Amino acid sequence: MNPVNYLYLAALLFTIGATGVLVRRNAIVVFMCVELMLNACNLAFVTFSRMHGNLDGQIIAFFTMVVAAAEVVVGLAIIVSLFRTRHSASVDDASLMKL
Amino acid sequence: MSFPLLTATAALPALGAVATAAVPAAQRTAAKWLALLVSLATLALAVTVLVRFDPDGERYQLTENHAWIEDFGVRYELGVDGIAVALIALTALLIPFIILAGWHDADPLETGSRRWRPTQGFFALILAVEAMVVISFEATDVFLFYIFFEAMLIPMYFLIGGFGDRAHAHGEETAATQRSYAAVKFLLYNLAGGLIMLAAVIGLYVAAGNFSLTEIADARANGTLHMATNTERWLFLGFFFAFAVKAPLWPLHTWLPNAMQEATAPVAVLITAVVDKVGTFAMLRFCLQLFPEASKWATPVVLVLALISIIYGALLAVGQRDIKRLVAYASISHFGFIIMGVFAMTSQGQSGATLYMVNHGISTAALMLVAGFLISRRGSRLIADYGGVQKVAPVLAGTFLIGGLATLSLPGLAPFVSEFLVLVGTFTRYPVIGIIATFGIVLAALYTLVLYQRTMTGPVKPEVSAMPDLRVREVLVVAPLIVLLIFLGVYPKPVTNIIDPAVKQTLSDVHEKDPRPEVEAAK
Amino acid sequence: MSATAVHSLWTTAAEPITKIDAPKIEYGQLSPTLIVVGAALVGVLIEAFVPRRSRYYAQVFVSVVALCAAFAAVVALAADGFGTTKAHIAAMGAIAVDGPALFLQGTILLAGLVGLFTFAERRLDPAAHGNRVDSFAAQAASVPGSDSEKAAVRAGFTTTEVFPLLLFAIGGMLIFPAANDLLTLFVALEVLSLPLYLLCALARRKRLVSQEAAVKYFLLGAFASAFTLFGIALLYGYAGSVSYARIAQVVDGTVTDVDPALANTMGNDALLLIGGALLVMGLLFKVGAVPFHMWTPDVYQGAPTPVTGFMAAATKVAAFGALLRLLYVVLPGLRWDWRPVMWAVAIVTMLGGAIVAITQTDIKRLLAYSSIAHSGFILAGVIATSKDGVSSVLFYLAGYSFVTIGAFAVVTLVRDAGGEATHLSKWAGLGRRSPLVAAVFAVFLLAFAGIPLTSGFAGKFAVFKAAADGGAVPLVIVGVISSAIAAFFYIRVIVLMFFSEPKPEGPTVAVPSPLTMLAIGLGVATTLVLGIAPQYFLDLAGQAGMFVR
Amino acid sequence: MENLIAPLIAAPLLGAAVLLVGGRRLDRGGHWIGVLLSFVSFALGLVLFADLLGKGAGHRTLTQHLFSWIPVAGFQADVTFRLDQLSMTFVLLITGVGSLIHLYSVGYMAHDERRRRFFGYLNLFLAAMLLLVLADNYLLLYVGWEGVGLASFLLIGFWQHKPSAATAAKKAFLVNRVGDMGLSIAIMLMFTTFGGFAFGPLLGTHEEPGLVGGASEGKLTAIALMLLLAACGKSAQVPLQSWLGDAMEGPTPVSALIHAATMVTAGVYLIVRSGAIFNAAPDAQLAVTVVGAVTLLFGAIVGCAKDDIKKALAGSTMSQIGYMVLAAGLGPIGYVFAIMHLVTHGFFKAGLFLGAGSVMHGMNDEVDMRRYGGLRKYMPVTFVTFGLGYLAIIGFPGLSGFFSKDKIIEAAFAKGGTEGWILGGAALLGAAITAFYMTRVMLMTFFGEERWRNAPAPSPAEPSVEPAAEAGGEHAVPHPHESPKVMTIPMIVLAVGSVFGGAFFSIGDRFLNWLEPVTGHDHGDSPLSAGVITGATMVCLVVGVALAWAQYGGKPVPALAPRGSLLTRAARRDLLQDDFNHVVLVRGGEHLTRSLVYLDHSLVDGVVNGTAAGFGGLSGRLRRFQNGFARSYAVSMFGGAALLVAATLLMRAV
Repeated sequence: MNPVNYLYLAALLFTIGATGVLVRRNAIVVFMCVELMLNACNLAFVTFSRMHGNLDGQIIAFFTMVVAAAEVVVGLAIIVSLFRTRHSASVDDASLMKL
Repeated sequence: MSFPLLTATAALPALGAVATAAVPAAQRTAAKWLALLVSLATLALAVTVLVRFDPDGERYQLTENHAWIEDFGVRYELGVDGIAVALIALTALLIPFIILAGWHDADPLETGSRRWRPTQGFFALILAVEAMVVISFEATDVFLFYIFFEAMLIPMYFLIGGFGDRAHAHGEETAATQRSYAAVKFLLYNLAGGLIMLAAVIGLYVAAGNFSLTEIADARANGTLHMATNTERWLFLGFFFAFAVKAPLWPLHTWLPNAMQEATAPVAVLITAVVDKVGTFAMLRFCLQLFPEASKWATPVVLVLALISIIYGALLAVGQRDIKRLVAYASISHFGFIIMGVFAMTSQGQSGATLYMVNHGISTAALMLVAGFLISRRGSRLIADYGGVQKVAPVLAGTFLIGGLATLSLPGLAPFVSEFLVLVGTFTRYPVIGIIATFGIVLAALYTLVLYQRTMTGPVKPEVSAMPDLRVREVLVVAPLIVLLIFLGVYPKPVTNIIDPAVKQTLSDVHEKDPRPEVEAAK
Repeated sequence: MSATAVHSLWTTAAEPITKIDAPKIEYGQLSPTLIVVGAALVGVLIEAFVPRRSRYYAQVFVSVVALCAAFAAVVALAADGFGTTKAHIAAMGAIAVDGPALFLQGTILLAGLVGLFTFAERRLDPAAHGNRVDSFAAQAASVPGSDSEKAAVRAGFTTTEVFPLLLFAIGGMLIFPAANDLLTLFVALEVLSLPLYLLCALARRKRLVSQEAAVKYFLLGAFASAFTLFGIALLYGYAGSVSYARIAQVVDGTVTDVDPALANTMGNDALLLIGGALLVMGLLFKVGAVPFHMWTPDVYQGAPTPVTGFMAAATKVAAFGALLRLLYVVLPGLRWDWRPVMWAVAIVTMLGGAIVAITQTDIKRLLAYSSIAHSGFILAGVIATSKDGVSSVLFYLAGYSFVTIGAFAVVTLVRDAGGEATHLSKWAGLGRRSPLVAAVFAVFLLAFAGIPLTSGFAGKFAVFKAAADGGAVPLVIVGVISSAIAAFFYIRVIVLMFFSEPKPEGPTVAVPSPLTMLAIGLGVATTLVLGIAPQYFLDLAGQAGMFVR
Repeated sequence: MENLIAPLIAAPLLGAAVLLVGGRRLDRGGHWIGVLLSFVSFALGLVLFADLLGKGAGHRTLTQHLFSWIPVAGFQADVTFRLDQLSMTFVLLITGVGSLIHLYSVGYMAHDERRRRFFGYLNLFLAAMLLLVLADNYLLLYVGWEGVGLASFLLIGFWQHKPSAATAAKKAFLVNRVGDMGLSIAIMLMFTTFGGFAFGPLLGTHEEPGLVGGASEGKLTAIALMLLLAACGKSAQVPLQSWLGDAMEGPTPVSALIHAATMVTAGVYLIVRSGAIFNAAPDAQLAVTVVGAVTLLFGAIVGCAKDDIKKALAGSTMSQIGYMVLAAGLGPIGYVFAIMHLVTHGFFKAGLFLGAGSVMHGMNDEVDMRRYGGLRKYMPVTFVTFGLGYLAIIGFPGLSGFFSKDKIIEAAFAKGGTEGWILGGAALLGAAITAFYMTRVMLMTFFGEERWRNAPAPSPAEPSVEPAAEAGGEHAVPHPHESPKVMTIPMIVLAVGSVFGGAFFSIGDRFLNWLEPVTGHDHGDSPLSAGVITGATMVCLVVGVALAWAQYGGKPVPALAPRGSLLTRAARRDLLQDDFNHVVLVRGGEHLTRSLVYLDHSLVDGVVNGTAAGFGGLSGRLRRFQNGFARSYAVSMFGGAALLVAATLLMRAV
């Protein structure tokens, strides 16, 4: 089928992820939404790679996964420490600093 | 190359400032003497400049020219024409008196930390200001001028905000807040002006490609550098705005009364007699030389504003209750005269204006410093708190009166000459404006004499009954100024001789000629 | 498109595999980055094997040596002419070695070094149970206020991991402005960001705030990088490659070997424009431009002050470097599309930063907003799209970074019982208590305000001049106005320090170790030198103004 | 010989400098320095006079060029002195009368602790006045012009502890400033019109007319009117006369010298000196005559109502100067007589004032004539001298006033036409009134019963011997006594002058021939013969005296002033002209300044503070977006990204 559709899907996924970031409170979920956005990008890469007929896109996808993994490591560490301190993973609770 | 006299004249006080600031906290008096000596040495250098300057020689003399920031097309380019020489001399002359008058103004009351050294700071700052003022008079590179025009604000700011009159009417706390308000107001007004000017400076670079006043002026003159009318006008406005704030010109004047009111008398003198002169000087040197056409285009508006300043300042002076505010508004009125003279575009007007800068410096210094002595005795700035001082302190009153008479430009005292020249110079081109401006001399008499009458005459107020007359130090401050006022009033020729050629040059830059009298002399 | 037109991967697989020639890497030219990253790895090993007592010293030693060596390498490369004549693309087109890259790398390394000094400062906090401590949490993992934390403090633990983290971040920053393809750019972005996220969370005092800062920075940062990545994807889709040169060619339409099959995706401007916008947005987030700035105040306030200082300086340098390369090498063909947009961004950034700063009451937040405003000023130079523009930005960044680190270093000195006293009211009358510190801080503030004879003025002038030359006069006017507004709050602080009476229970000024003194001293020195005699450095930046493509 | 001109001015200037800078050490004998130096300059004056007499009538002009004062491009003002018959006349008057009054003051100010300064000021005045009349160009004249203003300011306010004195001094200076404005504008006009303002080239002489001839009449009228304004200020002519009455706050010698004999006549000098300009501007001349006529009546009427002896004399001064201005306004017919009257008036008015001072001296500073009476037997010398002055001023035949005033009245009629009749009539009427009020003064002071015996405690207007004077009850009832020689001698000398001066000048037209070369002269043909006019004058004189006798000689004078008619009350208040000034100028000015002060604060300053406040508010509002919620930050980023994309696409679209 037409690979362009995969692009639409990617865009859709990306938007869903972004929306999730905006609407969800739980830090973990927010983070997952970010991951979703990254994966949407991966899909886009692979699709384009297919369309262009060169492998760059696919390789980039691998890089992205690695980066995502690294982000998970760092991100979870931070989120968990926050959770242990406040006994809540709500992003909105962490609003000591404002104005 | 020869000895860099101009650099030395500016560098000496700068170094002096550093040295003074470095004097240990304990030796206050040492710091004072050091500052005084440095200022005197600077005066000596300035006199040397005066002597070495040849009125009939090159337009810019004693020039120095070194590379500085090629990328910005900026050069370290110094040179003085007659106008600059006169003003440098004035500055160097006044600073020693300012220091001497402020001898005790910065003796610390409150105990800060051991390292808190207000006295050293005070005198160091004064010298720093002197250095910057001098070099901005010398600079013939627009950028170089701009830098010090701006940098000048910082020491002034600390002088205004950091040191005020003792025994303030409403206690030290409110005094401090009012002081810092005045200081901030001063800084923001001038900084705003300066930043607008910065835009214009950049614009000038884009238009001209370098900053050398002489080169640009020549290029303008011989047509190699052509500016679009609008460009020139915008640039002019950018420059003029900054100078008008500094001068100050109505309606940008409101920082001056606050500043002069809150600052100690010597600092007030520093502001109005020395620093503000840079503004009027710059109008004459930069606005007119760089943007002759735009200057002529703006002349009517500027003249009207100047006229408003004259009358408005005088009227407000009449309405003041605070001695220093009164003097401040009087100065605003006088700056109106100066600016009017500059933009009258006649040799009388511009010579008068330049002479006025010098004379106004001396006369305000005399009046303000005596007022300062008066205030320091009674611990109040309110006119109503005085009365009958003349009886207890005749010398103080006498000097005060002479200062006042100079302010109302009585013939025989220096300011008369300049004021009359400005009036004539304006009148020859703009009779109506000239006539209205003449009302200023009546109002000047009004506010001066009202001030004198309320403070010095009448029955002796109990609070002033024990007031001591001028001390030796104070007489040493005032007497020379008065002598100078009388001398320049009777024999201004030495100054005019220096000024005239420069003014002729400026006038030719704007392609203007003095109007001819209607009835020519037969011969 | 018809299915037949599409390449079949199997068919290619069936063909005999052509030998992939081994990539050739110019290690020498990449040495700065390699040294730093290597040292970071060594740091990790130190954490693993060196006894706790001596870790601090080992780490500091390694880091200092590494940074100095890396800087030496940069200087060597520059001296070797890689900045100018020999500038070229190294590492199979992944990394550019040219003037801007080297200049920025040098700046970043110096900033990193100075930052490192503030990291290593251990005199400010009162010694906990007899062992000196720096401004980082004893044990990041332990819950604030818990027994485990107390135990950790009692045991005199210190988080010496900060040093390798710092080095990693620097490593990322070194690549960021040099990256010559989008993938490298993205990886570098992550490499510099992730350690910073962590560093933000490691404050010794006020840990809740610190952690909150970290979370916000992390989430928003990740969010932003997702956009960046999507932008990269679209650009890849547009050009069929991620290498700058290639994309640039496609944009200019000078590309020769277009496969007709791809014609309809290739050169599809929608992809280009959207992709470019998203990519730029990611970088604008890093430099803290309005409206992507909102993380800045919170993170700056929450993070440990040394980290804030380092971040504020080095990240900005790296990010602006990358932005310059992107706009000048990849998207010059699109100038007429992105310039107006960047104009708008620059204007709102300058004004927004300046205006909001007026009413700030916390010195760190104040400086955060001021840094936003400064991003706006620098953007004005970026927009100039001329050689002057580049060099002016380089110069500005160099001057700005030292002032920033110095200013934050001063902030670390003013302390009361609760650690640093960052609320402005506490700074009242500082000038009376310790004139020297106050004076130094005043110098930094004046530099921020762009008063003549300070580096701030020279930089601002250079940038505005370039902008005006580039025809962005209105931008200059706005810049001037917002500098006036900005001046107002810098002066407010000075008034507070010098003209208001000191409070009896006011903060004390800690006497720092030579490290912090050095940091501050360097700050003052550069401020004045770049202010009074900037010519040499302007030349430097001027020579470095050429991108290789 | 012309080198003596500068010393003429320098001598008193030196005195002033020495006395004012010298300090307390000169308190004891210093005043003699002042006296000496003023006599020195009188002597110099005489020498120069002799020299001039030695020359031919046409060549009696000496000029001395000292140095170039303000050399700026086309604007050249020199310090040059010009001594011709006109200025010579003034020099002698000033130094002569001045020296006498110096002498008189030695006695009068004997007990004043600040005597040294008083003499310093007097010398300063002499110097300034001499500069005024000797200047060779208008700008230099302007210096003297304001210099005398300063001196009079200092001397009126000499007793500064009295608020009334300080106020009067300020008022005098301010009103004069208004006049000075006129002078400076006139000078500017001259500069723009003629490119200069030196007498020689501007006014020319009879032989060759100066530049004035070349200018349009409009310009000349403008200049002339400005000069007239200046004259009004200095010579207390309507509408700028209000200061003179208050000026009597000064010590009596000051009133005699400055506010009667010399300074106030400077206006007349200015007009006569500028004759060439006025001759070419008839409209301006008409204005001058009108001013003169109005003032001479105004002053006379005011003089009738005042009970304060000095104020009464001040009124008379005003009106006498009115005569002179009137004469000067008549042009060449009147110039000479204006100056002649000026000189004679200098004698008798100074004499009268000194007499008044002597009376006050004896009555421990009582000034209210209603508390005098019958003083002739207590102070005979004063009575005789004062009486002679009295006869002179009312124009008793044979005395100086008779000659000079009579000539003016003739000239007024000679103007011809209705104007002539009106002016002449005014002059005649003035003569009558003069006779009336002077007789009134005479009677109230020296005749009638001795009202001071049962007078209430005196209200010393001039506590020259304060504070001791007020202390001690023996002063409750004054015991009049003659003044010391040092005071009476000058009075006698002046009396002699006022008796014979007029005759001496008029017989053989000495004065006319002396001045004619400078001022020019032509004999207008009067519609009435000289005899008729003289007769009319005599009639007026008799009527005036008779009326006065009827009111003050016949019946006793009430010790407290009766309410009096409406006119009387108005006259006591200077015909309400002062009140007008107060309401319109003073009050109005106060309101104006106050409102401006308010405006400056609220509007001009307010705008700036307003903008500052505005930014503050904006900042506060923008801050709220920074609400601390990471997700809202994300929203702004998302929105920003969207905007960025949209904008970029848009850019491509357009």
